Amino acid sequence: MGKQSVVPFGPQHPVLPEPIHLDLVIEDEKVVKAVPNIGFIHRGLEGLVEKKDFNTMVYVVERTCGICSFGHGMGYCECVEHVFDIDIPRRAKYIRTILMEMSRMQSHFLWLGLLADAFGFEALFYQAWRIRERLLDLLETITGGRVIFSINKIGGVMKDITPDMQKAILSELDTIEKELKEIEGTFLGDYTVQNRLKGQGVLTKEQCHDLGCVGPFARASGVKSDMRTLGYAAYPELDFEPITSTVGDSWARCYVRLHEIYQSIDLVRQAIGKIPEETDLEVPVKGNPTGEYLMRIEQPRGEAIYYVKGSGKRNLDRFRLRTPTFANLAGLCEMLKDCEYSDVGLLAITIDPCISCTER
Amino acid sequence: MAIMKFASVALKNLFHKPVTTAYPAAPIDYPERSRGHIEIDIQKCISCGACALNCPPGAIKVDRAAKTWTINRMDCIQCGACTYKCPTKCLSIVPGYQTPDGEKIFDSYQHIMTEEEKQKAAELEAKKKAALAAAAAKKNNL
Amino acid sequence: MANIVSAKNEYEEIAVDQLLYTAMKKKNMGLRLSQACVAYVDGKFELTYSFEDDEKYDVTNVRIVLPDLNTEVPSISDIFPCASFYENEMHELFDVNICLIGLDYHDRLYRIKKDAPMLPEEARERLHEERKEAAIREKKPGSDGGAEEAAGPAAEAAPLEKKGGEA
Amino acid sequence: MTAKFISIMCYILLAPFLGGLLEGLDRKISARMQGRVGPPILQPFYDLVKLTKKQFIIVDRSQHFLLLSYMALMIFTGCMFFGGTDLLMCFFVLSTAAVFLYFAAVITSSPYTTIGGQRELLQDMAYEPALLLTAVGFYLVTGSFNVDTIIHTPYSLIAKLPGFFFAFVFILTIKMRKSPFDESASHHAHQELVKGITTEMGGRNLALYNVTEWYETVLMLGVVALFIINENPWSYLAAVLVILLVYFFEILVDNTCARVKTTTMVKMTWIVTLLSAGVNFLVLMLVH
Amino acid sequence: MANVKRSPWLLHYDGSSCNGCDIEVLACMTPIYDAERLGVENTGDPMQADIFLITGGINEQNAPVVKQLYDQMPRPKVVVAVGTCACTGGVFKEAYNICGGADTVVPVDIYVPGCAARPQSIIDGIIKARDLFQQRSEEHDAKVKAEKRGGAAPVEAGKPENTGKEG
Amino acid sequence: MPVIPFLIIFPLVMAGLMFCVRVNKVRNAIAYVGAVVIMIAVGVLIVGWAAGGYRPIELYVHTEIADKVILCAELLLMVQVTFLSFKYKKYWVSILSIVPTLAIAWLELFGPEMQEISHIYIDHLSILMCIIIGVIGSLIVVYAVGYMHGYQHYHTNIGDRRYYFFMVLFAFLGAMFGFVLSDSLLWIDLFWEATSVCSFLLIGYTREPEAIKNSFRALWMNLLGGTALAIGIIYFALTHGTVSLHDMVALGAARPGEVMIPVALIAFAALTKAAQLPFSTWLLGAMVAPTPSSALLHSATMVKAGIYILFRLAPAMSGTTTGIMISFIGGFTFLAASIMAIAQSDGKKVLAMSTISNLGLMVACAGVGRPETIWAGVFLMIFHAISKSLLFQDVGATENSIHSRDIENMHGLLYRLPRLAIFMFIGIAGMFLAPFGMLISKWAALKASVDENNILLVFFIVFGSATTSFYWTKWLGKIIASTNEAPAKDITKRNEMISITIHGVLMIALCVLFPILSKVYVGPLLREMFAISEQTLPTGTLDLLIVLVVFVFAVPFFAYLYSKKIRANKKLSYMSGINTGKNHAFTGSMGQNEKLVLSNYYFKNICGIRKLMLPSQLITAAVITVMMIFIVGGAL
Ligand code: SF4
Ligand code: SF4
Ligand code: SF4
Ligand code: SF4
Ligand code: SF4
Ligand code: SF4
Ligand code: SF4
Ligand code: SF4
Repeated sequence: MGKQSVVPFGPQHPVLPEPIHLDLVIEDEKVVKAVPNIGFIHRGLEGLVEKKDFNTMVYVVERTCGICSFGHGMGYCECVEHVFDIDIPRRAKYIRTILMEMSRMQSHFLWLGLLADAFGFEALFYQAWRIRERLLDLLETITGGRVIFSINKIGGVMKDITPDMQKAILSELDTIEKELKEIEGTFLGDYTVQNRLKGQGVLTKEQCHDLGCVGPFARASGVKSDMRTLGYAAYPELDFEPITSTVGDSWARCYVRLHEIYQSIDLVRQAIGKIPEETDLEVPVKGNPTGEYLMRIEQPRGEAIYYVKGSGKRNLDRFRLRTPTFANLAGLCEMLKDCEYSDVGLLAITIDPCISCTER
Repeated sequence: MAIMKFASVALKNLFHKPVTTAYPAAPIDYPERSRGHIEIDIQKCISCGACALNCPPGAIKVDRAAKTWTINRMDCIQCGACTYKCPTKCLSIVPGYQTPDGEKIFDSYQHIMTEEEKQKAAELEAKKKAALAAAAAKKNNL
Repeated sequence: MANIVSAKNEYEEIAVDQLLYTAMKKKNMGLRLSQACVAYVDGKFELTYSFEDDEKYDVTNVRIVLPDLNTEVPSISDIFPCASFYENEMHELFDVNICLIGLDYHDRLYRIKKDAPMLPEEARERLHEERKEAAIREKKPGSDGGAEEAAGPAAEAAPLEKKGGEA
Repeated sequence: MTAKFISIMCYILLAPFLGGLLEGLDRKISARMQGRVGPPILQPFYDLVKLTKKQFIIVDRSQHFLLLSYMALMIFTGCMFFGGTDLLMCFFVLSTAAVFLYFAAVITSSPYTTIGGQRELLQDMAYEPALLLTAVGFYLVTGSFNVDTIIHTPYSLIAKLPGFFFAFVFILTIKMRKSPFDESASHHAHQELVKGITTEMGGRNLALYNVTEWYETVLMLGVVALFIINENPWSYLAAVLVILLVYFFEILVDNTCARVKTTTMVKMTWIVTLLSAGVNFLVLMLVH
Repeated sequence: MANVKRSPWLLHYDGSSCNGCDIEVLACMTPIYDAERLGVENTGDPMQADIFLITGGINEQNAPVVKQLYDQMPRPKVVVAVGTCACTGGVFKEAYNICGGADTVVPVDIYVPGCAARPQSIIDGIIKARDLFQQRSEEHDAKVKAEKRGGAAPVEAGKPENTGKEG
Repeated sequence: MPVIPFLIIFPLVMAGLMFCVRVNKVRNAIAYVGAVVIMIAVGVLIVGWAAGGYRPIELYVHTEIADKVILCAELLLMVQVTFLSFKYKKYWVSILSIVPTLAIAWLELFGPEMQEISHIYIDHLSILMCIIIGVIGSLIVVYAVGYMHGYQHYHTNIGDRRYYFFMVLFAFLGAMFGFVLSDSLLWIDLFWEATSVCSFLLIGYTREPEAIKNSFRALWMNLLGGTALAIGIIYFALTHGTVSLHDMVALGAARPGEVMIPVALIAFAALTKAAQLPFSTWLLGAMVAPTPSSALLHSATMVKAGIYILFRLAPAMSGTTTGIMISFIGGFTFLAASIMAIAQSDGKKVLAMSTISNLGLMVACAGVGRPETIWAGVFLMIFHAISKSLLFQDVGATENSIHSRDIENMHGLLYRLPRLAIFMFIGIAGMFLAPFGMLISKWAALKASVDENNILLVFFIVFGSATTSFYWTKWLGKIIASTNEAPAKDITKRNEMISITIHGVLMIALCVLFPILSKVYVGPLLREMFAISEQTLPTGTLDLLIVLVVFVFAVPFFAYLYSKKIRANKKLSYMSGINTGKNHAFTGSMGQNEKLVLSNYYFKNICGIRKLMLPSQLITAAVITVMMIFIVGGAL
């Protein structure tokens, strides 16, 4: 046994913009033990149902997180809509789908950037975020917000995507695709990048399954599970196939997410091609929710679970949000065993940690 | 050779104009729907309080008696909930953010009553009084 | 067209002592634990464990309604390691009496000052009441040889009481 | 003698300006490579002024004197170099200066500086062979370690020492704390070590450190010039050009590489040193 | 040359935010907004920072962290609360684990509202903060000079200084 | 010069006394006196030699009686070794003693008539060795008196045989004096075997199974060398009819081909004694013995015997295949041992590895055999002797006080045991920091090996010097790191401290006076050895060095004074914002106070002894075998 150091990692740490803390025991550069600690962002969002009615909760739930804010709003709305057992207009479904996929893209670009930052590649980080700004501009044009869209409501959506906007989206997507192609090679093929990604933090399919991992993280290990297959929103009418890899290392995670961007581009194009000409964007909702439902949707980081229980009051009895990162924490702990110190931040990034929704 | 794959992009960037926007030297180009801040057409406001009730962070205070409508600019989350809930549609969310400041900014708007409104209010008041008086009388009778 | 599945989303009610067995069964069926949560409904704790099939997307929600607020719930973290986080959360937010969690943060996962913040005030009082009674009950059989059994929960309850005092 | 004196004085007085200016240029060019406008060229000096005006904070009192010693030794090394003395000796003293930096890092007993310090040592270990070999290379062709003798050759030594030159430029990446090998401090993109060895340095301590880095940069670029300069006065111009080219190359590398791991760094630098300097050495031996 | 405002270095800490504001803070550094034009550097190290950007509200667990980071920064320093959460607690202010905005633990100098605060808004905030920084630096200089003239013995506080507005 | 036999015999007498006196106090007093007398005797020797004008002196041509005594002693040693190897059932070890001894005895009694030679030879080199042995060896004896007292006090499981320990110590010194003063190879052979046996006895002092195992390893390796030496001597005697070392070297320098085989064999023997790969393990194993014996083995005696003989042979090896072999082995050992030292956290093991490594450099210098390299080698030897002795004693004393000699446990030693830490610092700095001894020696070695076009050696040196700085620097860093731990109780005895202090002062003096020493002493030594007259180091470099020394001392000193005056505000150290307040703990994941622990890097899995020792032993063994075959084949 060598000589061990016990050092903290986080909560304030420049590699991970969000506070997460690890007690690390390291030997030379090798991590022998890592105990995670969360709770620096725990706000008690689920508890807010006591104070906000189920409609206002949409605004709160959206603010679970500033990255897949749209997905959270949508997931919550769909879940409550299930409790009410209402069907929203098709156009609204398409709008949700388009925005969802655009959110996914911006989230994946964001992740690519953070990954680059974690392995010390500043220029690449900036490049990824630069492309991401294009998506944010589009999103702001559609919804009026760069980060929080506030477009979902129970029963539908509040704003339309006009034909002009659709055109703008399509033309921007072409540029984005082109620019992504330019940096794809660096992410997947550059020697120094491969040095940091290949073979790092390998998890097998079985491990992922046992640890309950979800999303691109699990798909990179060969778990072919993508909640979009469940067919909420307009996904039943679109054509896609979950992207997986069997390698299970950090490189595979990068590969899967990168290709999901292409997939999302494709899905948005399909959706814009098929969007029905309707004028109704929402259906009226009357009364208060009664009953319970457990809704699963595919967020950029994987399966998110919304569980709602109401008993006819304005305020829900219980709102529960299980986010993808929460499910992936166990996977992170597993990866951190026997990794190198320089990989701690990197491996944490590869699960695409979103601590803010994990802790709510 | 798989090293320095990024060089082509880096060199391209080097010899092209940077993408950096000129802000703060140049103004921001907001899209039409941009949710910046809440504006109120205070004269249309009837001090019903629906906005305050539905504001998720509770940034709005409505004083029915004084007919004021106050917003804590540092507390508003630009969600737009108030604009949907306002019965008279006197609230609107428009581009342009609240500039940062050293203090929390409360913007207060005073509804100036028109003659008509004054009259109405007086009538209302009178009615109320009458109702009260009636109730009191009833009580006394019992 | 995408290969859309129509997945099942079912509920299955069991008693608390069947939990470990059920979890084991689900594990053997190749399911993964996708979430676990607790709700406080009608004065009772309602635990929901969701198990999910990665291929068929079916989800089974195992529901347990605890008879008492202080009923002891076994941890399934030995069967599903990732359950630790959920259980810690249930314990910290609702003060559900879960014992022997694999990675036990002892009420310090989120380090919330308020004890069991998601629990309504009245329930919290009731829980403490029950706990006190349980502690007294456990002390008595201690003299006739049940001491060993009692040691577990008593030890478990001790830090809680201290914390309650703080709050 | 006076010429020597002048060049030493020039180094002491001008090197920080030159170093700072180069850093400013570096930041500008890097920014442009990233598609940004970037800070003003004089930014490093603004930073320096700011740092000196801040409150003096310390975690451990001794850190300051160790940093001062680090700087003094670095300047001394530079003076030795620009005074035309023994190159190998210069490098030895340089390594002593590096030891003081290490001390300044570990004396605080704080987690990130200590790990940073360990990595700094690894870096020293990685680049030292190439550094010493550079001196050996010069000795091999000129028969002297003296900078004076080395610059008074009839031709540019790079012609005979391309392998040594390559090895030196390779490790320059470490010395200038550039991307693939920026292990112990975080000059650019964020680091798992926060700021590594400089984590506990704030205000004037950091200013000291920065200025010392500038001295070091100029010294290192001086070594690059040694490969070029010969009796022909025009060679000085060529040296400046080559320096700028090397500097640009380092910036490009910095902006096109991920930070590799420490062990990879040691492996890569040693292998490159062994191969390029070794082959060059062998060829020279055979030719002699 | 006495312009310290040309070089405001940031320390960014994410309190209980939703990420939205953090990401926007990061976006400020990226090519489109490029705060480095103003000499900004995102240091991540309190010892080297001049401006403390806090996003998100304060909860039980991060309050001491924020305070410690603030204390570790050398004077003169400026605190900027970015986003509605950091200003007032925002939409979460009623949640059980939120104590309020950043000003509950450290003295906030500049409030940057917005949910999420726009990059431009954050840049505005930084510009305001660096002006304040300049002003404080001058005050600091004057104080140091006065102390020097007073010939006070070298002071070395045994324990870290207390929180408090610069004065 | 009667002082010469006195120097050899007096320690032996002392050894006898030590063995007889069983009262600790009395024996300690005698030991002190003995140590002082030895130092005085060395002084007398120097004065005598100086009076003769610093010229080489040849003495004792007719020594029939002494020869007989020597022969008897040799046989006695053989008997003892045989006895011990049978006692511990390592029968085969005795063969390595019996065969060469009998062969030498045959040569002496029945061999051909030899030329008349002087048996004692004094020159700069042997005087230098005498100073090292006399001063450092005696100081170690002084230190040992105090140390062994504590040692026996704490290690109650180890039988108190201090009389035996001191006996061996003194005997060792005697043997060493004999070794460095003799010129007759037959005498040298005896003293050689004597040092082997003495070290064997010292290592086995505790009589624990591991100690016995290690002592036998030391014994057989050294006896193997002794066998090679004996064969070399016999071969030389038979072919040239003389047993004078000087004749051999002179011959070798003039016509290397003629004495190729004996020189190679003796050099090989020196490799074993100097603990070069593949024979390094005996020195590592020697650590099981109490600290004074390590100090003695590593600094003043034993390994220095190997180096000494190599220096002597240097002119004969220069440019020959033997020289190449020796420089390769030395250079390789320098690099390999310094890499292995990185993985050690036990202070004594680091010292041991660094000894091997430094000896490697000296051996390489000797192998190259040019004036510059010998210059470098001699300085290396001086610095190494002092600093190693200092460090071993210091680590031993530190271990007594903090009950650990692990470097990790020396965190913040400067604040916990200031006295010892400062001396430790001096010792380590002397080992590698510019401009102290090691670096300037490296400078010269590098220059010479480039001149020789010895490309491998150049690479060994540059890489080895990088790895050397690594392990020393991280140790130094540990000592000075700030700590919250309370000061330890310094239980170092006065006599231990005296010895350590003298060493420290010597070390500093040496650093400062080093350029002067180079001019007035080592220069003549080289001239004597190589019959040349030039100054090896360019004067410019030496002058620069003086400036440098002053600078390196002055800068931190003034910086320190200056920094004392600054006003500064103390902050907590940065721990991601969760420092619990005193810089020694942070808030852990479970909300507990987690103690901060900081360790150096060791890379046990990359450069551990277990990983590297066997491969490097195989490589060196292969090289030695091939080269020896080449040499012998070429000469025959
Ligand atoms: S997964 Fe992350 S990005 Fe998505 S909502 Fe959660 S916190 Fe936000
Ligand atoms: S926009 Fe939202 S937060 Fe702002 S005042 Fe209206 S309801 Fe309140
Ligand atoms: S909801 Fe509209 S009318 Fe009513 S108080 Fe608010 S602003 Fe006035
Ligand atoms: S202000 Fe809004 S966007 Fe910013 S952290 Fe708070 S909730 Fe998120
Ligand atoms: S550590 Fe000290 S006390 Fe303990 S057994 Fe060893 S010698 Fe004896
Ligand atoms: S080096 Fe290893 S085998 Fe040798 S004595 Fe030490 S522990 Fe024992
Ligand atoms: S101190 Fe040395 S000899 Fe004693 S037990 Fe430890 S390793 Fe063995
Ligand atoms: S220091 Fe070592 S030898 Fe001395 S008592 Fe302690 S353990 Fe034993």
